[in-house]
Amino acid sequence: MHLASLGIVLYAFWLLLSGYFEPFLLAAGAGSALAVVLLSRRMHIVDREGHPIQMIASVLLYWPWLIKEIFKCAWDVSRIILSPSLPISPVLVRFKPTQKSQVGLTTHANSITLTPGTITVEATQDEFLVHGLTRTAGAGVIDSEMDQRVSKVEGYR
Amino acid sequence: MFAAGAIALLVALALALVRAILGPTVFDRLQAANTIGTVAMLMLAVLGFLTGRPEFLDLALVYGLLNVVGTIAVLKFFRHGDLGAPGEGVEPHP
Amino acid sequence: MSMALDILSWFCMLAGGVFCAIGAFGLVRMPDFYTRMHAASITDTVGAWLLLLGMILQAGLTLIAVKLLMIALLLLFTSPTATHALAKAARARGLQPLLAPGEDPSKP
Amino acid sequence: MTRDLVLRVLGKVLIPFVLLFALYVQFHGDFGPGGGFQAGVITAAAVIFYAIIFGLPAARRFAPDRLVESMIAAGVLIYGGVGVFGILMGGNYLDYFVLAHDTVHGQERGIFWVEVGVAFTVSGVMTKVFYQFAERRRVVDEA
Repeated sequence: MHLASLGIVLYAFWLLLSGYFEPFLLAAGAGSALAVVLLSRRMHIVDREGHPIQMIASVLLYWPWLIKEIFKCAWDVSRIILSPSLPISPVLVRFKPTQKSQVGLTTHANSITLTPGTITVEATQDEFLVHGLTRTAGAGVIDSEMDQRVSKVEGYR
Repeated sequence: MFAAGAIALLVALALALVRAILGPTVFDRLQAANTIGTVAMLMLAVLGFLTGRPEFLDLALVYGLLNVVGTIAVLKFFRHGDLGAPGEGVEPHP
Repeated sequence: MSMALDILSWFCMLAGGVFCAIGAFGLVRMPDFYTRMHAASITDTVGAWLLLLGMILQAGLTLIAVKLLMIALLLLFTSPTATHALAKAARARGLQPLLAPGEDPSKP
Repeated sequence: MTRDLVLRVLGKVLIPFVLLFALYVQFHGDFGPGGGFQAGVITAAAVIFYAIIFGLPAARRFAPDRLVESMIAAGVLIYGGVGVFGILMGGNYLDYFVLAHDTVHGQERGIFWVEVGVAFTVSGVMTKVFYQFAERRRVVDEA
Protein backbone atom coordinates (compact mmCIF):
# COMPACT_ATOMS: atom_id res chain seq x y z
CA MET A 1 0.00 0.00 0.00
CA HIS A 2 2.84 2.36 0.80
CA LEU A 3 4.44 1.38 -2.48
CA ALA A 4 1.33 2.20 -4.51
CA SER A 5 0.84 5.52 -2.79
CA LEU A 6 4.51 6.41 -3.27
CA GLY A 7 4.13 5.62 -6.95
CA ILE A 8 1.14 7.93 -7.27
CA VAL A 9 2.87 10.74 -5.39
CA LEU A 10 5.98 10.36 -7.55
CA TYR A 11 3.95 10.44 -10.76
CA ALA A 12 2.18 13.60 -9.61
CA PHE A 13 5.60 15.07 -8.80
CA TRP A 14 6.75 14.20 -12.34
CA LEU A 15 3.72 15.85 -13.94
CA LEU A 16 4.21 19.02 -11.91
CA LEU A 17 7.91 19.14 -12.76
CA SER A 18 7.48 18.39 -16.42
CA GLY A 19 4.58 20.43 -17.67
CA TYR A 20 4.81 18.71 -21.08
CA PHE A 21 1.92 16.37 -21.72
CA GLU A 22 3.19 14.43 -24.71
CA PRO A 23 2.54 10.70 -24.86
CA PHE A 24 6.25 9.83 -24.76
CA LEU A 25 6.95 11.95 -21.67
CA LEU A 26 3.80 10.73 -19.89
CA ALA A 27 4.92 7.15 -20.47
CA ALA A 28 8.48 7.98 -19.42
CA GLY A 29 7.08 9.48 -16.22
CA ALA A 30 5.11 6.35 -15.44
CA GLY A 31 8.14 4.21 -16.12
CA SER A 32 10.36 6.45 -13.99
CA ALA A 33 7.91 6.43 -11.08
CA LEU A 34 7.73 2.65 -11.24
CA ALA A 35 11.52 2.34 -11.43
CA VAL A 36 12.00 4.66 -8.47
CA VAL A 37 9.44 2.73 -6.42
CA LEU A 38 11.32 -0.51 -7.13
CA LEU A 39 14.67 1.11 -6.30
CA SER A 40 13.26 2.53 -3.06
CA ARG A 41 11.97 -0.90 -2.13
CA ARG A 42 15.44 -2.26 -2.76
CA MET A 43 16.78 0.41 -0.43
CA HIS A 44 14.18 -0.58 2.21
CA ILE A 45 13.11 3.00 2.72
CA VAL A 46 9.39 2.73 1.96
CA ASP A 47 7.46 2.25 5.19
CA ARG A 48 5.59 4.28 7.81
CA GLU A 49 8.68 6.42 8.30
CA GLY A 50 9.86 6.87 4.74
CA HIS A 51 6.45 7.56 3.31
CA PRO A 52 4.14 8.63 6.12
CA ILE A 53 0.77 8.64 4.38
CA GLN A 54 -0.96 8.32 7.72
CA MET A 55 0.01 11.94 8.47
CA ILE A 56 -0.59 13.73 5.20
CA ALA A 57 -4.07 15.11 5.91
CA SER A 58 -3.31 16.38 9.40
CA VAL A 59 0.10 17.78 8.54
CA LEU A 60 -1.50 20.15 6.03
CA LEU A 61 -3.46 21.64 8.91
CA TYR A 62 -0.34 21.81 11.06
CA TRP A 63 1.90 23.66 8.60
CA PRO A 64 -0.03 26.97 8.49
CA TRP A 65 0.14 27.17 12.28
CA LEU A 66 3.85 26.33 12.20
CA ILE A 67 4.56 28.98 9.57
CA LYS A 68 2.67 31.60 11.56
CA GLU A 69 4.73 30.64 14.60
CA ILE A 70 7.97 30.83 12.59
CA PHE A 71 7.16 34.35 11.42
CA LYS A 72 6.42 35.45 14.98
CA CYS A 73 9.72 34.07 16.30
CA ALA A 74 11.70 35.38 13.33
CA TRP A 75 10.42 38.85 14.12
CA ASP A 76 11.59 38.54 17.74
CA VAL A 77 15.02 37.23 16.78
CA SER A 78 15.45 39.95 14.12
CA ARG A 79 14.78 42.57 16.79
CA ILE A 80 17.40 40.95 19.01
CA ILE A 81 19.97 40.93 16.20
CA LEU A 82 19.37 44.57 15.32
CA SER A 83 19.20 45.95 18.86
CA PRO A 84 22.52 47.55 19.87
CA SER A 85 22.76 45.82 23.26
CA LEU A 86 22.29 42.30 21.82
CA PRO A 87 19.98 41.06 24.62
CA ILE A 88 20.63 37.31 24.45
CA SER A 89 20.71 34.81 27.31
CA PRO A 90 21.48 31.43 25.74
CA VAL A 91 20.24 28.37 27.62
CA LEU A 92 20.20 24.62 27.20
CA VAL A 93 16.95 22.89 28.04
CA ARG A 94 16.16 19.19 28.39
CA PHE A 95 12.65 17.81 28.22
CA LYS A 96 10.73 14.70 27.25
CA PRO A 97 8.59 14.92 24.12
CA THR A 98 5.22 13.18 24.08
CA GLN A 99 5.41 11.76 20.54
CA LYS A 100 5.58 7.99 20.15
CA SER A 101 6.63 7.42 16.54
CA GLN A 102 9.91 8.29 14.86
CA VAL A 103 8.21 10.51 12.30
CA GLY A 104 6.37 12.39 15.02
CA LEU A 105 9.60 12.95 16.93
CA THR A 106 11.34 14.11 13.77
CA THR A 107 8.53 16.51 12.94
CA HIS A 108 8.71 17.93 16.43
CA ALA A 109 12.50 18.26 16.38
CA ASN A 110 12.49 19.90 12.98
CA SER A 111 9.68 22.26 13.97
CA ILE A 112 11.72 23.39 16.98
CA THR A 113 14.77 23.94 14.79
CA LEU A 114 12.77 25.79 12.14
CA THR A 115 11.49 28.34 14.64
CA PRO A 116 14.30 30.88 14.96
CA GLY A 117 15.45 31.18 18.55
CA THR A 118 15.42 27.48 19.34
CA ILE A 119 17.53 24.62 17.94
CA THR A 120 17.26 20.93 18.70
CA VAL A 121 20.77 19.77 19.54
CA GLU A 122 19.94 16.19 20.40
CA ALA A 123 16.79 14.26 19.63
CA THR A 124 16.08 10.82 21.02
CA GLN A 125 12.93 8.99 21.96
CA ASP A 126 13.24 9.94 25.63
CA GLU A 127 14.74 13.36 25.56
CA PHE A 128 15.23 16.48 23.49
CA LEU A 129 18.12 18.81 24.19
CA VAL A 130 17.24 22.28 22.96
CA HIS A 131 19.44 25.34 22.70
CA GLY A 132 17.48 28.55 23.17
CA LEU A 133 18.67 32.00 22.20
CA THR A 134 16.93 33.58 25.20
CA ARG A 135 15.60 32.22 28.47
CA THR A 136 12.00 32.75 27.40
CA ALA A 137 12.56 31.01 24.04
CA GLY A 138 14.25 28.09 25.78
CA ALA A 139 11.53 27.74 28.40
CA GLY A 140 8.89 27.98 25.70
CA VAL A 141 9.61 24.55 24.23
CA ILE A 142 8.78 22.54 27.37
CA ASP A 143 5.29 21.05 27.23
CA SER A 144 4.51 23.52 24.49
CA GLU A 145 1.50 23.97 22.25
CA MET A 146 3.75 22.67 19.44
CA ASP A 147 4.28 19.42 21.33
CA GLN A 148 0.53 18.87 21.66
CA ARG A 149 -0.15 19.78 18.06
CA VAL A 150 2.52 17.43 16.70
CA SER A 151 1.18 14.63 18.88
CA LYS A 152 -2.24 15.25 17.42
CA VAL A 153 -0.84 15.26 13.87
CA GLU A 154 0.95 12.02 14.54
CA GLY A 155 -2.36 10.34 15.35
CA TYR A 156 -0.55 7.25 16.51
CA ARG A 157 -2.69 4.61 18.23
CA MET B 1 12.03 44.56 -8.08
CA PHE B 2 13.99 41.40 -8.79
CA ALA B 3 17.12 43.51 -8.92
CA ALA B 4 16.37 44.75 -5.38
CA GLY B 5 16.00 41.16 -4.18
CA ALA B 6 19.23 40.21 -5.92
CA ILE B 7 21.11 43.06 -4.26
CA ALA B 8 19.81 42.07 -0.81
CA LEU B 9 20.92 38.51 -1.50
CA LEU B 10 24.36 39.73 -2.52
CA VAL B 11 24.65 41.62 0.76
CA ALA B 12 23.68 38.45 2.65
CA LEU B 13 26.22 36.51 0.60
CA ALA B 14 29.00 38.95 1.47
CA LEU B 15 28.16 38.81 5.19
CA ALA B 16 28.09 35.01 5.18
CA LEU B 17 31.44 35.05 3.41
CA VAL B 18 32.84 37.23 6.19
CA ARG B 19 31.75 34.62 8.72
CA ALA B 20 33.24 31.84 6.59
CA ILE B 21 36.60 33.64 6.60
CA LEU B 22 36.54 34.65 10.30
CA GLY B 23 34.81 31.56 11.72
CA PRO B 24 37.02 30.22 14.48
CA THR B 25 35.76 26.63 14.29
CA VAL B 26 35.08 24.39 11.34
CA PHE B 27 31.40 24.33 12.29
CA ASP B 28 31.12 28.09 11.91
CA ARG B 29 32.52 27.75 8.43
CA LEU B 30 30.12 24.95 7.62
CA GLN B 31 27.19 27.00 8.86
CA ALA B 32 28.36 29.87 6.69
CA ALA B 33 28.71 27.52 3.72
CA ASN B 34 25.20 26.23 4.29
CA THR B 35 23.84 29.77 4.39
CA ILE B 36 25.77 30.62 1.23
CA GLY B 37 24.17 27.57 -0.39
CA THR B 38 20.68 28.73 0.56
CA VAL B 39 21.40 32.24 -0.68
CA ALA B 40 22.83 30.89 -3.93
CA MET B 41 19.73 28.80 -4.47
CA LEU B 42 17.50 31.85 -3.99
CA MET B 43 19.83 33.84 -6.22
CA LEU B 44 19.36 31.29 -9.00
CA ALA B 45 15.59 31.60 -8.72
CA VAL B 46 15.73 35.41 -8.72
CA LEU B 47 18.15 35.45 -11.65
CA GLY B 48 15.81 33.13 -13.54
CA PHE B 49 13.10 35.74 -13.20
CA LEU B 50 15.45 38.62 -13.92
CA THR B 51 16.51 37.11 -17.23
CA GLY B 52 13.11 35.58 -18.02
CA ARG B 53 14.39 32.01 -18.07
CA PRO B 54 12.36 29.89 -15.64
CA GLU B 55 14.51 26.81 -16.39
CA PHE B 56 16.83 28.24 -13.74
CA LEU B 57 14.38 26.88 -11.16
CA ASP B 58 15.47 23.34 -11.95
CA LEU B 59 19.02 24.36 -11.23
CA ALA B 60 17.88 25.92 -7.96
CA LEU B 61 16.23 22.64 -6.94
CA VAL B 62 19.36 20.66 -7.74
CA TYR B 63 21.46 23.17 -5.86
CA GLY B 64 19.24 22.88 -2.81
CA LEU B 65 19.46 19.09 -2.86
CA LEU B 66 23.22 18.99 -3.32
CA ASN B 67 23.63 21.65 -0.63
CA VAL B 68 22.17 19.45 2.08
CA VAL B 69 23.94 16.32 0.82
CA GLY B 70 27.22 18.21 0.77
CA THR B 71 26.81 19.69 4.24
CA ILE B 72 25.98 16.34 5.78
CA ALA B 73 28.82 14.61 3.92
CA VAL B 74 31.39 17.13 5.17
CA LEU B 75 29.95 16.85 8.68
CA LYS B 76 30.22 13.12 8.66
CA PHE B 77 33.78 13.35 7.42
CA PHE B 78 34.74 15.69 10.24
CA ARG B 79 33.01 13.55 12.81
CA HIS B 80 34.49 10.21 11.82
CA GLY B 81 37.29 11.05 9.43
CA ASP B 82 35.61 8.44 7.29
CA LEU B 83 32.67 8.76 4.93
CA GLY B 84 31.71 5.12 4.97
CA ALA B 85 31.26 4.53 8.69
CA PRO B 86 28.11 2.53 9.23
CA GLY B 87 25.19 3.64 11.28
CA GLU B 88 24.68 7.39 11.04
CA GLY B 89 21.10 6.21 11.14
CA VAL B 90 20.43 2.58 11.89
CA GLU B 91 20.08 -0.09 9.24
CA PRO B 92 17.21 0.86 6.93
CA HIS B 93 15.32 -2.36 7.46
CA PRO B 94 14.24 -3.28 10.97
CA MET C 1 -6.23 43.91 -8.95
CA SER C 2 -2.96 43.26 -10.70
CA MET C 3 -1.70 46.52 -9.21
CA ALA C 4 -2.47 45.31 -5.69
CA LEU C 5 -0.80 41.99 -6.48
CA ASP C 6 2.25 43.79 -7.76
CA ILE C 7 2.52 45.89 -4.62
CA LEU C 8 2.11 42.82 -2.43
CA SER C 9 4.77 40.96 -4.37
CA TRP C 10 7.09 43.97 -4.18
CA PHE C 11 6.58 44.06 -0.44
CA CYS C 12 7.27 40.31 -0.06
CA MET C 13 10.47 40.46 -2.10
CA LEU C 14 11.77 43.48 -0.21
CA ALA C 15 10.89 42.01 3.20
CA GLY C 16 12.45 38.69 2.17
CA GLY C 17 15.63 40.40 1.07
CA VAL C 18 15.79 42.39 4.29
CA PHE C 19 15.26 39.26 6.41
CA CYS C 20 17.97 37.42 4.48
CA ALA C 21 20.38 40.28 5.09
CA ILE C 22 19.41 40.47 8.80
CA GLY C 23 20.03 36.74 9.20
CA ALA C 24 23.43 37.01 7.55
CA PHE C 25 24.22 40.07 9.67
CA GLY C 26 23.37 38.07 12.78
CA LEU C 27 25.67 35.34 11.52
CA VAL C 28 28.50 37.88 11.72
CA ARG C 29 27.40 39.61 14.91
CA MET C 30 26.48 36.79 17.31
CA PRO C 31 29.11 35.80 19.86
CA ASP C 32 29.36 32.02 19.53
CA PHE C 33 28.58 29.15 17.19
CA TYR C 34 25.22 28.10 18.64
CA THR C 35 23.81 31.60 18.74
CA ARG C 36 24.96 32.13 15.15
CA MET C 37 22.84 29.20 14.05
CA HIS C 38 19.72 30.97 15.32
CA ALA C 39 20.52 33.93 13.13
CA ALA C 40 21.18 31.75 10.09
CA SER C 41 17.83 30.04 10.50
CA ILE C 42 16.11 33.37 9.80
CA THR C 43 17.71 33.45 6.35
CA ASP C 44 16.78 29.83 5.76
CA THR C 45 13.13 30.19 6.69
CA VAL C 46 11.46 33.57 6.67
CA GLY C 47 13.78 35.36 4.28
CA ALA C 48 13.75 32.58 1.72
CA TRP C 49 10.00 32.03 1.93
CA LEU C 50 9.10 35.69 1.56
CA LEU C 51 11.36 35.98 -1.50
CA LEU C 52 9.80 32.85 -3.00
CA LEU C 53 6.30 34.09 -2.15
CA GLY C 54 7.03 37.34 -3.95
CA MET C 55 8.11 35.38 -7.02
CA ILE C 56 5.07 33.09 -6.79
CA LEU C 57 2.80 36.14 -6.83
CA GLN C 58 4.59 37.34 -9.95
CA ALA C 59 4.36 33.96 -11.65
CA GLY C 60 0.64 33.52 -11.09
CA LEU C 61 -1.04 30.14 -11.39
CA THR C 62 1.56 28.38 -13.51
CA LEU C 63 3.95 25.48 -13.21
CA ILE C 64 6.66 28.02 -12.40
CA ALA C 65 4.78 28.81 -9.20
CA VAL C 66 4.58 25.09 -8.46
CA LYS C 67 8.34 24.78 -8.82
CA LEU C 68 8.90 27.75 -6.54
CA LEU C 69 6.60 26.07 -4.03
CA MET C 70 8.71 22.92 -4.33
CA ILE C 71 11.83 24.93 -3.50
CA ALA C 72 10.05 26.31 -0.43
CA LEU C 73 9.00 22.79 0.63
CA LEU C 74 12.53 21.50 0.07
CA LEU C 75 13.81 24.21 2.41
CA LEU C 76 11.15 23.27 4.97
CA PHE C 77 12.55 19.74 5.06
CA THR C 78 16.28 20.15 4.54
CA SER C 79 17.27 23.34 6.35
CA PRO C 80 16.30 22.22 9.90
CA THR C 81 17.91 18.84 9.27
CA ALA C 82 21.21 20.39 8.23
CA THR C 83 21.07 22.77 11.20
CA HIS C 84 20.30 19.95 13.61
CA ALA C 85 23.11 17.80 12.20
CA LEU C 86 25.54 20.71 12.57
CA ALA C 87 24.52 21.43 16.16
CA LYS C 88 24.67 17.78 17.11
CA ALA C 89 28.09 17.31 15.51
CA ALA C 90 29.45 20.44 17.21
CA ARG C 91 28.26 19.21 20.60
CA ALA C 92 29.62 15.72 19.98
CA ARG C 93 32.98 17.32 19.20
CA GLY C 94 32.84 18.99 22.61
CA LEU C 95 32.14 22.56 21.53
CA GLN C 96 30.54 24.10 24.63
CA PRO C 97 27.87 26.72 24.10
CA LEU C 98 28.24 30.12 25.66
CA LEU C 99 25.49 30.29 28.26
CA ALA C 100 23.78 33.07 30.14
CA PRO C 101 25.15 33.84 33.60
CA GLY C 102 23.72 31.51 36.21
CA GLU C 103 23.36 28.59 33.80
CA ASP C 104 25.42 25.48 34.46
CA PRO C 105 27.35 24.65 31.27
CA SER C 106 28.42 21.15 32.25
CA LYS C 107 25.06 19.68 33.15
CA PRO C 108 22.13 21.47 31.57
CA MET D 1 28.05 6.46 16.87
CA THR D 2 24.50 6.95 18.01
CA ARG D 3 21.47 6.56 15.81
CA ASP D 4 20.38 9.84 14.34
CA LEU D 5 16.62 9.98 14.12
CA VAL D 6 16.20 13.22 12.18
CA LEU D 7 18.71 12.37 9.46
CA ARG D 8 17.31 8.90 8.98
CA VAL D 9 13.72 10.05 8.52
CA LEU D 10 14.78 12.86 6.18
CA GLY D 11 16.81 10.47 4.08
CA LYS D 12 13.96 8.03 3.79
CA VAL D 13 11.56 10.76 2.73
CA LEU D 14 13.91 12.58 0.37
CA ILE D 15 15.76 9.87 -1.56
CA PRO D 16 12.86 8.69 -3.79
CA PHE D 17 12.24 12.26 -4.88
CA VAL D 18 15.90 12.82 -5.66
CA LEU D 19 15.92 9.71 -7.82
CA LEU D 20 12.78 10.78 -9.66
CA PHE D 21 14.23 14.23 -10.16
CA ALA D 22 17.28 12.64 -11.75
CA LEU D 23 15.09 10.76 -14.20
CA TYR D 24 13.15 13.95 -14.93
CA VAL D 25 16.40 15.72 -15.77
CA GLN D 26 17.37 12.77 -17.96
CA PHE D 27 14.19 12.81 -20.04
CA HIS D 28 13.89 16.59 -20.35
CA GLY D 29 17.39 17.15 -21.68
CA ASP D 30 16.05 18.61 -24.89
CA PHE D 31 13.57 21.00 -23.18
CA GLY D 32 15.63 22.62 -20.48
CA PRO D 33 18.96 22.37 -18.77
CA GLY D 34 20.03 18.82 -18.12
CA GLY D 35 20.79 15.60 -19.88
CA GLY D 36 22.70 12.46 -19.22
CA PHE D 37 25.63 13.88 -17.29
CA GLN D 38 23.52 15.85 -14.81
CA ALA D 39 21.08 12.98 -14.36
CA GLY D 40 23.99 10.64 -13.62
CA VAL D 41 25.40 13.03 -11.04
CA ILE D 42 22.06 13.43 -9.27
CA THR D 43 21.52 9.66 -9.20
CA ALA D 44 24.98 9.20 -7.73
CA ALA D 45 24.19 11.94 -5.18
CA ALA D 46 21.15 9.95 -4.07
CA VAL D 47 23.24 6.81 -3.62
CA ILE D 48 25.94 8.77 -1.78
CA PHE D 49 23.34 10.33 0.51
CA TYR D 50 22.04 6.84 1.24
CA ALA D 51 25.57 5.65 1.99
CA ILE D 52 26.22 8.59 4.31
CA ILE D 53 23.07 8.05 6.31
CA PHE D 54 22.83 4.26 6.41
CA GLY D 55 26.51 3.41 6.07
CA LEU D 56 28.65 2.04 3.28
CA PRO D 57 27.67 -1.62 3.79
CA ALA D 58 23.99 -0.83 3.27
CA ALA D 59 24.81 1.13 0.12
CA ARG D 60 26.92 -1.77 -1.13
CA ARG D 61 23.95 -4.08 -0.62
CA PHE D 62 21.81 -1.71 -2.68
CA ALA D 63 24.36 -1.11 -5.44
CA PRO D 64 27.08 -3.79 -5.30
CA ASP D 65 30.46 -3.05 -6.84
CA ARG D 66 29.82 -5.47 -9.66
CA LEU D 67 26.62 -3.68 -10.62
CA VAL D 68 28.31 -0.29 -10.47
CA GLU D 69 31.24 -1.47 -12.54
CA SER D 70 29.05 -3.11 -15.15
CA MET D 71 27.02 0.12 -15.34
CA ILE D 72 30.19 2.00 -16.27
CA ALA D 73 30.91 -0.50 -19.02
CA ALA D 74 27.29 -0.70 -20.18
CA GLY D 75 27.12 3.06 -20.60
CA VAL D 76 30.17 3.12 -22.84
CA LEU D 77 28.82 0.12 -24.76
CA ILE D 78 25.48 1.85 -25.37
CA TYR D 79 27.29 4.98 -26.55
CA GLY D 80 29.57 3.01 -28.84
CA GLY D 81 26.68 0.82 -29.93
CA VAL D 82 24.76 3.83 -31.22
CA GLY D 83 27.83 4.85 -33.19
CA VAL D 84 28.43 1.41 -34.66
CA PHE D 85 24.74 1.04 -35.43
CA GLY D 86 25.07 4.21 -37.49
CA ILE D 87 27.83 2.55 -39.52
CA LEU D 88 25.78 -0.61 -39.96
CA MET D 89 22.88 1.42 -41.28
CA GLY D 90 25.16 2.93 -43.89
CA GLY D 91 26.31 6.18 -42.32
CA ASN D 92 29.38 7.32 -40.42
CA TYR D 93 30.24 6.60 -36.78
CA LEU D 94 27.63 8.33 -34.55
CA ASP D 95 25.64 9.36 -37.60
CA TYR D 96 22.19 9.96 -36.17
CA PHE D 97 20.40 10.68 -39.43
CA VAL D 98 20.20 7.07 -40.50
CA LEU D 99 18.56 5.77 -37.30
CA ALA D 100 15.00 6.50 -38.45
CA HIS D 101 13.15 7.24 -41.64
CA ASP D 102 13.39 11.00 -41.36
CA THR D 103 16.41 12.90 -40.11
CA VAL D 104 14.77 14.74 -37.18
CA HIS D 105 13.49 11.53 -35.64
CA GLY D 106 16.82 9.85 -36.21
CA GLN D 107 18.55 12.73 -34.49
CA GLU D 108 16.21 12.52 -31.49
CA ARG D 109 16.53 8.79 -31.13
CA GLY D 110 20.29 8.82 -31.46
CA ILE D 111 20.78 11.56 -28.89
CA PHE D 112 18.36 9.85 -26.52
CA TRP D 113 20.36 6.62 -26.46
CA VAL D 114 23.67 8.44 -26.25
CA GLU D 115 22.35 10.34 -23.22
CA VAL D 116 21.23 7.08 -21.64
CA GLY D 117 24.75 5.75 -22.06
CA VAL D 118 26.27 8.90 -20.57
CA ALA D 119 23.91 8.74 -17.58
CA PHE D 120 24.84 5.11 -16.85
CA THR D 121 28.55 5.74 -17.06
CA VAL D 122 28.54 8.96 -15.06
CA SER D 123 26.42 7.62 -12.20
CA GLY D 124 28.53 4.46 -12.13
CA VAL D 125 31.82 6.35 -12.07
CA MET D 126 30.65 8.81 -9.42
CA THR D 127 29.39 6.04 -7.16
CA LYS D 128 32.57 4.05 -7.64
CA VAL D 129 34.72 7.07 -6.84
CA PHE D 130 32.72 7.59 -3.67
CA TYR D 131 33.09 3.93 -2.66
CA GLN D 132 36.84 4.12 -3.16
CA PHE D 133 37.09 7.37 -1.24
CA ALA D 134 34.94 6.14 1.63
CA GLU D 135 37.05 3.00 1.90
CA ARG D 136 40.33 4.83 1.91
CA ARG D 137 40.60 5.10 5.68
CA ARG D 138 40.19 1.39 6.31
CA VAL D 139 42.75 0.42 3.69
CA VAL D 140 45.28 2.82 5.20
CA ASP D 141 44.64 1.35 8.64
CA GLU D 142 45.33 -2.15 7.44
CA ALA D 143 48.57 -1.19 5.71
